[in-house]
Amino acid sequence: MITLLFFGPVADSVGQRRIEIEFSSGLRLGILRQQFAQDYPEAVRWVSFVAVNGVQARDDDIQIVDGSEIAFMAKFSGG
Amino acid sequence: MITLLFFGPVADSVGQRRIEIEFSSGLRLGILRQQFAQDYPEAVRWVSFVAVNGVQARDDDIQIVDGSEIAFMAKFSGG
Amino acid sequence: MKAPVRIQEEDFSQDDEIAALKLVSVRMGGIATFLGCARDFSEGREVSAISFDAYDSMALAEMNALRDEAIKRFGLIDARLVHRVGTVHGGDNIVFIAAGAEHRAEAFDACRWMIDTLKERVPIWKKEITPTGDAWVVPHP
Amino acid sequence: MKAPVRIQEEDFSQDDEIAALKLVSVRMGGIATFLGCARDFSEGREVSAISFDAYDSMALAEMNALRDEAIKRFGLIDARLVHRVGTVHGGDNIVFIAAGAEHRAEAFDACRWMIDTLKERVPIWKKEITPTGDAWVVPHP
Repeated sequence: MITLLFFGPVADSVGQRRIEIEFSSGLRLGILRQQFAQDYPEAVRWVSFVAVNGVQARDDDIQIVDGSEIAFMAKFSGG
Repeated sequence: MITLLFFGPVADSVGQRRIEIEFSSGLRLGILRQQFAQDYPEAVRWVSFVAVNGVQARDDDIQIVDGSEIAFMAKFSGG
Repeated sequence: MKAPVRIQEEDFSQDDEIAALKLVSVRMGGIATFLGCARDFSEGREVSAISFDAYDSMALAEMNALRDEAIKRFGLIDARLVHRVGTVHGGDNIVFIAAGAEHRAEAFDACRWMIDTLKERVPIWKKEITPTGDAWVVPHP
Repeated sequence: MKAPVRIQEEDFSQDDEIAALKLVSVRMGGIATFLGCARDFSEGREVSAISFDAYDSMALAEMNALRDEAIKRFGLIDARLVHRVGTVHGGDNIVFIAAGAEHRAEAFDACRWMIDTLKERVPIWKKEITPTGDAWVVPHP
């Protein structure tokens, strides 16, 4: 399983804080991104960063391993 | 009367924190300075600033009025 | 003793944080702190409350990395960072950062760098609750 | 409520000072503080205690003038300055400065300016008490 995590404005727009999806071998970040944009066209407008297992990831070619946590994140506004 | 005030290293060197002296008309800051340097040659080495009634005074021509408080001060080292 | 880096709902005490910071060494001559507070007004709008959401595990890791980097980069003796989540009201504390160094210049530079960098790197989001509705804050680039 | 500018023998609480500062306005978004502490070591010498002497009336007037100038110059909402006199030991608080502003940049700039300027303008003198004798501190130019 892969867990998609949403916070703040992204969570509000998606209407959920986490979604679990089936893992399929050969999964890359870019595929998850595209799927997310297709499923949540409103939410994706907020997204500025993606983190894979708590580390920011910019490369769509990153291979996603089973059990990963992918966070789609808006610009940070803490502090 | 004129009150001379000493603090910190100047007070330690003079051996007193205040000295009262007679007022004489026409008294100027320069005269007090000279007198102090003559009476306390050790203490005067510490002195970097003079204040007249709580305000720094650099001009030796300043006229001293009766009842004034003159502070002979070392470089500040607070904070 | 509380951890030097924390994300928490409850308020914190500056006295406690400073006491914990000082325990590290009596060679600390200067401590610079920054306290961010909730304002009742933001860019012309009245704000009733501010609500914070965080990606807790990542935010904590980033804040710890910030602390390590600040200590190394500015030669600090120690540093602490606390950020609140949940809902706060006008005047309430939001974030506290303390930098302790031998001398004040490093403490000031490090404290400022930590709050500036926290805003850039730490996954926390702020929503302003106003009489006319709620709005997530989008930082200016 | 304690005065915003004080010279005193007793210790102070950051929590109390910050609470007093915040009372002025809920429009204060950033508070920068500086806390100066006694170190047990100075320029290679072990220091057992530090003793402070002040020209109280002039020092208080200069600190009040500093506060007024900082508020005006940096657009602060408020500021507080407390300096201890008498004898303090390693780790003890010496001086506390807090600057509250709408935004953090002004708060940091003002806090730093106040401690830098306090050292230049306020008639207070420091004596280091060491195992090998006492020495008044002469600041480097």
